[in-house]
Amino acid sequence: MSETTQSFTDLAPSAGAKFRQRTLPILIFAAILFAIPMVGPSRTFYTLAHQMGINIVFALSYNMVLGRGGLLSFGHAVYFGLGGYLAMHAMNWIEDGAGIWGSVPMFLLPLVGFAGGAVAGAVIGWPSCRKAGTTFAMISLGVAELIFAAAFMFDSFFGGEQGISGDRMNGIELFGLSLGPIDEVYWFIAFWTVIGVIGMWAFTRTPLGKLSEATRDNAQRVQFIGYNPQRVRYLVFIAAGGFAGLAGGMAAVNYEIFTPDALSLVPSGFVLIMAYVGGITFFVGPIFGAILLTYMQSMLSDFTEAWLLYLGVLFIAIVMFAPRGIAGIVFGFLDGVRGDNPGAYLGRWLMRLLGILLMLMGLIVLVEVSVRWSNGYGEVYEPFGLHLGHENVLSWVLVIVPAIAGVWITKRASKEEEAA
Amino acid sequence: DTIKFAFIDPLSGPFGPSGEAAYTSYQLAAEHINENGGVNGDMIEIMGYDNKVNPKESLVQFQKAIDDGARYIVQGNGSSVAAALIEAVNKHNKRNPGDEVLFFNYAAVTPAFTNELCSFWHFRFDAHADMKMAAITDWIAERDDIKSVYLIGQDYVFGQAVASAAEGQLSEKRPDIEIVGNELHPLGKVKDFTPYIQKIISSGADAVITGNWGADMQLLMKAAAESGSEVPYLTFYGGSKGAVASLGEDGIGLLHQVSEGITNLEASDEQYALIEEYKERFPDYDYYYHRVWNVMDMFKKAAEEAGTNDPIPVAKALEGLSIEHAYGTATMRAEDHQIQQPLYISVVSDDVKYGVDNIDLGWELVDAGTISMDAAEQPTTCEMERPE
Amino acid sequence: MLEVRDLHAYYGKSHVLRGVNMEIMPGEVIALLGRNGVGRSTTAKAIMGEVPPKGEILFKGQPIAGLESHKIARMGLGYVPESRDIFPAMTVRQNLVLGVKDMRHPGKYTIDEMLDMFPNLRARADNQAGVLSGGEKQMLTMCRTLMGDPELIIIDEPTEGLAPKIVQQIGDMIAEIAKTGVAILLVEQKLSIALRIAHRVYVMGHGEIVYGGTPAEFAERDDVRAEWLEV
Amino acid sequence: METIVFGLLNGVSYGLLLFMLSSGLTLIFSMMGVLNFAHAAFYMLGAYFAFTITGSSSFWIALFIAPVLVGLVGAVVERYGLRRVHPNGHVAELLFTFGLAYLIEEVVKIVYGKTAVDYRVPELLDFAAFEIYGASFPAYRIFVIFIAVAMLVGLWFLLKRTRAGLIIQAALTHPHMVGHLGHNVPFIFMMVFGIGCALAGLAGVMAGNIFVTDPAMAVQMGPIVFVVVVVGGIGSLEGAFLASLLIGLLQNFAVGINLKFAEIFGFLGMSDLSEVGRISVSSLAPVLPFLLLVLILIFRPQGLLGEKEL
Amino acid sequence: MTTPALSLKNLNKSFGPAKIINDVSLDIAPGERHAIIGPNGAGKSTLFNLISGLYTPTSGTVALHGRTISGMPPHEINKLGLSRSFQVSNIFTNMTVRENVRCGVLHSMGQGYAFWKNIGSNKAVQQKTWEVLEHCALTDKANVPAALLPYADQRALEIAITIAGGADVILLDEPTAGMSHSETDRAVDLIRRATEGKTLVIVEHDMGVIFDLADRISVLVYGEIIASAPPSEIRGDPAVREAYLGDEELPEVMA
Ligand SMILES: Nc1ncnc2c1ncn2[C@@H]1O[C@H](COP(=O)(O)OP(=O)(O)OP(=O)(O)O)[C@@H](O)[C@H]1O
Ligand SMILES: Nc1ncnc2c1ncn2[C@@H]1O[C@H](COP(=O)(O)OP(=O)(O)OP(=O)(O)O)[C@@H](O)[C@H]1O
Ligand SMILES: [Mg+2]
Ligand SMILES: [Mg+2]
Repeated sequence: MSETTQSFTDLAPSAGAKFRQRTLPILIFAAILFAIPMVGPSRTFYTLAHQMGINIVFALSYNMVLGRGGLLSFGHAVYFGLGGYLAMHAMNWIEDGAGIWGSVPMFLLPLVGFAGGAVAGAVIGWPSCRKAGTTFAMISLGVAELIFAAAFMFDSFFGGEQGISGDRMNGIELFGLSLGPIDEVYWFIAFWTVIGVIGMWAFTRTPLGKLSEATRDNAQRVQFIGYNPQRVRYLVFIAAGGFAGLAGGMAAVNYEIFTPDALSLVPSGFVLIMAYVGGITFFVGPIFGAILLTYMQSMLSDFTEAWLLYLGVLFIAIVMFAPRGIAGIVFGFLDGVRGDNPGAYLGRWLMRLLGILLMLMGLIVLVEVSVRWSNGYGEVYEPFGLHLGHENVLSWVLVIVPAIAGVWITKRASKEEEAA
Repeated sequence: DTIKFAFIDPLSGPFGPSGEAAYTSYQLAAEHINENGGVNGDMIEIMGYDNKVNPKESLVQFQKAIDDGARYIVQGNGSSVAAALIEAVNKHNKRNPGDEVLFFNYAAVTPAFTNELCSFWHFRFDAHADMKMAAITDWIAERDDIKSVYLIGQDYVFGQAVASAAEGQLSEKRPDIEIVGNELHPLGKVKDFTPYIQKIISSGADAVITGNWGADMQLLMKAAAESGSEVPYLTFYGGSKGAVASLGEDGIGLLHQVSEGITNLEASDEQYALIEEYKERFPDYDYYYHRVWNVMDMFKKAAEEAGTNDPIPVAKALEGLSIEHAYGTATMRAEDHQIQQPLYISVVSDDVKYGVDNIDLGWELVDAGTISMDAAEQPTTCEMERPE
Repeated sequence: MLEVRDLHAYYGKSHVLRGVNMEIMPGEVIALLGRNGVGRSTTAKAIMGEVPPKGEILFKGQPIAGLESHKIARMGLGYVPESRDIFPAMTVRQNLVLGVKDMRHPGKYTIDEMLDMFPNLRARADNQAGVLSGGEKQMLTMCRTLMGDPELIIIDEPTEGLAPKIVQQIGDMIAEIAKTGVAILLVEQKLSIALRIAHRVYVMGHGEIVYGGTPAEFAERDDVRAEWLEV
Repeated sequence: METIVFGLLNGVSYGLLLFMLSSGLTLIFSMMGVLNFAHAAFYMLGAYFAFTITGSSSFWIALFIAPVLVGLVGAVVERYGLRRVHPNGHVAELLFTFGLAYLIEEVVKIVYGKTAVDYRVPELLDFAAFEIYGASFPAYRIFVIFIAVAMLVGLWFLLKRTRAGLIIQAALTHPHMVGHLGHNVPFIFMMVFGIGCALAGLAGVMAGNIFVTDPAMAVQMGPIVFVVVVVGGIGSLEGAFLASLLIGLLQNFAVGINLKFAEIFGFLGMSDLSEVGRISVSSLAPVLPFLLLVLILIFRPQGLLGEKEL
Repeated sequence: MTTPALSLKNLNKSFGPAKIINDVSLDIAPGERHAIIGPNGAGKSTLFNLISGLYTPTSGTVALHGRTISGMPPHEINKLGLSRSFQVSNIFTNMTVRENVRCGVLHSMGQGYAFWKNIGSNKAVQQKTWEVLEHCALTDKANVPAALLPYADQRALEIAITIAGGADVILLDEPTAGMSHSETDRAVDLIRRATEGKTLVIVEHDMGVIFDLADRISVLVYGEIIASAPPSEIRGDPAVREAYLGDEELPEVMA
C-alpha cells in the first residue's frame, strides 16, 4: 500500500514543478502589477492598464466558454454588459445610501457584477446550453441581437442611448481608497484582475472545470461516466457569465458609465478576437490577447487611420499561420530554445522574424501610400524623411521588393525547419 | 505655446466619414486662425482621437488627450458619447482643480445637455433637437397646404424625444394639423423601409418629419423615392454625407433638412472662397460643418476678450458672447451654454451654385425657409453650478 | 505494377517506416503480414499519400510519391482504409455512386451488379450508410472502391472486428475480386485468410520487410513466424 | 385589405431579395460546413464591382461580369486562405472569414472611399410597373423577383441533380477518402466557394442600387443572412427559400400592426404607460427574425426543412 | 433466487420500419460473465445502446438490480452502477491518460459538479486513479495525451475509463478489436481482474476471448437470441454453428 501511495504521488508533478508552473507565474503577474505604479505612469498608461485589466478578465471568461468548454459564443458581451449595468445601478444605490446599500463599499461592486452576469447566464443559458456546436453559436447570435434591441426599449434599466452613469466616490472606503484619482482606481483594477485570474485558473482545476474539457472533447462519453453534459455546459456557462459580469463590474467603476453599446455584437466579436489571437488552448493565451488588442485598439489609431486593416491582417495571419495564437508562438519559442539545438533553432527563428518584418514593411508602405492617395487630401506618406507618393516609383519598389524578399526568406526558414 | 484641442470622434470604422468631415473642418479653421497670428499669440493645434463612437473608448481617448496637454475637447457624433464626456469632464474638473478642461459640443443635439444635465464646462454650438424641431414646425405652420403630418423615427431616447417634441410643438402652433402616424422602429435594424413608406402613403400624410440618421435615414429616403412619394420629408440629418448622392434626382423636392447654414445661401466672397478652398483641400467632403467655424471664431473672440487661453476665463467670456458669422448672428446663451442662431430649411435641388457629394445636386433654401433666432429659441430648465 | 523502393515515413519525429521494399505484379494478391504496430497500415497510407512518403514509389512505371490523392486514384490505385470511411449521412446507393470516378466512363460494374453480389447491401440500399453494421460497412467500402475500376486495391485489415462467418465471406469476396484480374495488396492479421488467397506474402517487422515468399514457402518457415508473428 | 395587399407584395419582394442574398451562404454552409461571415462582404463587393462596370459600360454587362469577378475573388480566397485553415476545424474557418470581412471592408474603403457611391437602378427598369393605393411598385423589383426565382431553380438543379453535390457532402466529412476515390476535392471546394461568393456578388449587383452602396452595407446585412440560412435548415435550399419568404412576410405584416402590448395584454392589467406596454408590434418588426431564430433553434434545431441539426 | 443484476424483458427496438431488436428477454445474474456473440449487424451494439440509455426501447423494459432503467438518460443509469465501453474508442483525446481516468473516477468519489474543490487535492481520487491506471498497465503512459496513444493502449484506456467509476455492471463492446494476440491476452487478463466480483456483459468476435472469459454465452442473430447457454453447449449447438460460427475451428487458431 505504501508503495502505491508512493507511486501515485510520483505521477503528479512534484511540489517544485507545481510551484514553478502554477504559483510562480501568478506571483510574477502580481509583482508586475504591484511594480507598475512605482515608475510613475501617465494617465494614458493608467487608463490603458485599466482597460487591459478589464479585458483580461473578460477574455479569460470568454475562454472558459470557447477554449475550455468548446462553445463558440457570439454574444458574450451580453453578460459583461448585464453585469456591468447591475453594478452601475448598485453604484447609484450606494450613492443614495438606501437600505443595506448604504453599507456596501464601492470596492466590492465587481461582486455585484459577478452576480448579475451569473444570473443572466443562468437565465439565458437554460435554453441555449442544451445544444452545443453551431446551434449554440447561432442561438448566442440571436440572443445577443435581441438583448441589444431590448436595451433600447427598456430605458429604466438601460438608460437608453446615454446609458446609466454614476459616481464612484461614494459609500464606504475600503483599503483607504476613495477611488477618485486614477492611481487609486489602479489598485482596484489590479486587485480584481488578480482575483479574476486566480479564480478562473482555480476553476480549471476543479472537477467541474475538468468535466467541461471532457464535455468539449467528447460529450457522449461524459454521459457514460455519470455526468449530464448539458448540465456541465450550463454550469460552466453560468460561471463564465459571472466572470464576464465581474469584468463588467470593474468597467462600471472604471468608467462610471454603461451604455447599450457594451452589449452589442461589436464587443462580443472583439472578445472573440482577443481570446483567439492570444491562443485559446492555453490558459494564459487570452491574457496576451487582451493586452495586445487593447493596446492596438486604443493606440494604433494614433499612428494610422488604417488600423482596422492591420487588425484584420493580424487576425487573419494568426488564424492561418499560428492557430495556437500568441501563447502558442511564445511557448513554441521557449520549447525550441530549450530543445536539442537551440542555436540552429534561434537562427531559423530570427530568419523567419526577418522575413515577417520585411513582409510587414511592404504591407505598411502599400497601405499607407494607398490610404493617403485614396483620401485625396494631397497628404503624402513620409517615413524617415522619405517622400513616398503614389506616383513615386520608390514607393512601389519599397512595397514589392521587401514583400518578395520576405516571402522568400520565410519560405526558406520553413524549409530548413522541415529539414531539421 | 500651443493651444491643444482634442478632437474626439470617430476617425475609422463605419462612422469614420462623419468624424473625418468635421475633423478636416477643424483643421482648416485652425489653420486660418494660425495664419492670422493665432489666439493671444498662441497657435492652435487640433489633435485627432479616434473614439469609434464608443462611450468607453471615448473616455480612454479623453485621458490620452489630457495626458497630451489638451485643455479643450471637441466632439459631436453620438449623444451617448457626449453624455459620457460631459460626465467625465465634470468629474475630471472636480477631481483635478487647476487642470480644468472645456467641452465644445458641435453636434450632439440631445436637449438634456443644456437643460437638466447642463454643465458649466459644456458649450453647445449646434441647435438642439427641440430647436431644430421648432424650426421645422415653424415652417410647417406657415404652410396651409399641410394638413396632416407623419412622424417616423428610431426607437430610442433621441427618436422618442423628436417625436414628442413634434407632437407638442405642432399642437401648439397648428392645432388643426392631424398627426396621422407616429412610428418608431428599432435603431439600425431595418433593411427595407418599403412597408413603412406604404404606411405613410396610405395614411395620406402631407409631410413627414424624421430624426433618423445614418443608414436609417438613407434607406428611408431611398424607399420613399422608389415608391414615387412626393410629400416633403423634413429631416435633421438629410445633409449628412452621401445622402443626396444615394437618392439622386429622386431626392429633388423630397428631401429637406434643417441646418444653421448652407453653402448656397447668399454670402460674402470670403465665405465663397472658404467653401471652395475646403472643397479643393478635401475633395471627398463638402463644406457642411459651418458651425465648426463658429466654434473656433467664438473661442478666439472669447480668449482674446479674456486675455488668456485658460479654460475658466475663456468659459466665462464665452457666456453671452455674440459673433457675426456668414449666415447670421450667433449668441452663446449664458444660462445654459446653448448657442442661439437663425436656422434654415433647405431642399435638394438641381439648380444650385454648389453641389454636394461631387454631383450637381445641392441644397437650396425653401420658400420662407429662414427661421429667425427667436422662433427657434427654446426655454431651458438649466440650473448651472459655476466655479468661483 | 507497383514498386516500392526504400520507403520511409515519419509521424512527427517517430520514424515508422525504415526502408520498405516491395513489388506487386499485375493480377497478383499479396498479403502483408506483421504484428500490430509494425507499420503495415502506414505503408498503405504512405503509398496512398496519406502520410508524406520519403523514397520511391512507382505505379505502372510512374512515380506517385507525393502526388495528390485523387491523381493516384485516377491512375488506377484503389484504397480501402482501416477506418473504412463510409459516408454515413448518405445512402448505400449514393456511397456506391461516389465510387465512380467519372460518370462519362463508368467502370466494369454497375451498382446493381454490386448489390446483386451482396444481398445484405441490397436490402439496405436506400438506408443511410451510417447505420450499417461493421461487416456491412466493410462490404460497402470494398464495393465502392470496385466501382472505380482499380487495377490494384490496397485493403487494410478488412476483417477486423468481424464475425468469423463474415470473415469467411469477406475472404471469398477478395478471392473473387482477385479472379477478375485486379491486383490486391492485403494487409491482414488473420493468417487463415491471408494464406488462403495470397499468391505471395510479405512479413513486416519494425518498419521493414523482413520476409517475402509464397504461402507454401512461408508455411515452412516456423522461424519467421516465431520471430515476427507471435503465435 | 390595403395592408394585406401591401404586406404580401412587399413581403414577397423583400423575401426574395433575402433569398438571393442567402442562397450563396446556404450553398457554402451546407456543402463545406463553413459559416462564411464574409458573405455579406462579398455581397458588397458585387455592388461595388457593378458600380464600376456600370460606369464604364452598362448595367447589363455588370450583371454578368461582376458576379464572375466576385466568384474569382472567392476562389482565390479559398485557394490561398481557407484551404490552409481547413485542417484546423470549423471554428478556425469561421474566424478566418470573420477577419476577411474586416479586411474586405477596409480595402473597399481605400479603393472606393468611405462614403456611398452613386450606384443606380438601370434606366431601362427605372419606372413604376404599376400603382396601387397611390404607391408605385418599381419595375426593378419585378426584375429582382425574376432573377431570384431563376437562382432558386439553378441552384436546386446543381444540388439535387448533380453528383458534384454528393461528392462535396462526402468530402466535408471524409476528404481523404473522397480523394482516394479519385475526386479532386480541393478543386471542388474551390469551385463551391467561388460559386457561393458569385451568388453573393449577384445579390450585390441586384440589391446595391435598391439600398445604399457604401462600406457599411456588409455589416448591415451580415446577421440577417444567417437567420435565413439557419431558420430554413442547414443544407436545405427549399428551406432557405421558405425562410426568406416567411421573414419577408412576417416583417412586412408586423409593420402594419399598430397594436401595442398594452392593448394585446390589457386583460393582464398591463398599462400602456409601463415600459413593456408601450412597445408596439410594428416597432418589433425588425427584431422578429432574431426571435424566430432563437425559437427555431430551441424547439426545432434542424430548421424548417433541414434534415440534420446544425 | 436473487434478483438478476440485469434483466431485459421483451425488448424491442425499431428504426423506422427496420426491426433491429426483436423481443429480447435475458436475465444476467450478479457476478456472471456473460458474452453476447452474433454476426455483424445482429444488433449487439444496439442492445448495449438500449441498456445503457443511449437509445430508448420501442417497447419492453430493462431493469438493473430489479429497478427499471429504460427511459432514463445515460448519466442517471451510470449513477445506478452500470458502465459501458464503446466499439470505437471514445476517449477524451485532448487530455492526458491520467486525466481521462480521473474524469471516470470523479463521479464515484462524490465529486459531483463541484467547482469549489481542487481536483488535485483529493487524495482518494488520486489513489483510485492510480489504481485503475496500474490495473490497466497504463502507469508509464500516464502523462501522455490520449490522442497520441497507440491503438492498443487507446483500447486499454477505453476499458480503464469504463471501470474507473466502480460500477458493478460492466458492458464491454468488442474490447479487444484490433489487438494482437499478446495484447489480447493482456486485455483479457485485465478484464478478468478488473471485473472481479462484478457483472460483466461483453460483446466479442474473438472466440478465444469469449471461451476464455464467459460463464454463459448468448447468441444474437437478426435481433433475436437464438441460444443462451454455457460455452461448452454453445460450441456444439448446430443452430449457432449454422448462423454464426461457420466452419472455423474453435476457438480460432491463428495459422
Ligand atoms: N497518427 C499517428 N501519429 C503517431 N504515431 C502513429 C500514428 N499512427 C500510427 N502511429 C504509430 O506508428 C506505428 C505503426 O502504425 P501502423 O498503423 O502502421 O501499424 P499496423 O502495423 O498497421 O498495426 P495495426 O495492427 O495497429 O493496424 C505504431 O507504433 C503506431 O503507434
Ligand atoms: N440509429 C440507427 N438507425 C437505423 N438503423 C440502425 C441504427 N443503429 C443500428 N442500426 C442497424 O441495426 C443493425 C444492428 O447494428 P449493430 O451496430 O447493433 O450491430 P452489431 O451487432 O453491433 O454489429 P457489429 O458486430 O458489426 O458491430 C444494423 O443493421 C444497423 O444497420
Ligand atoms: Mg493497421
Ligand atoms: Mg457492434
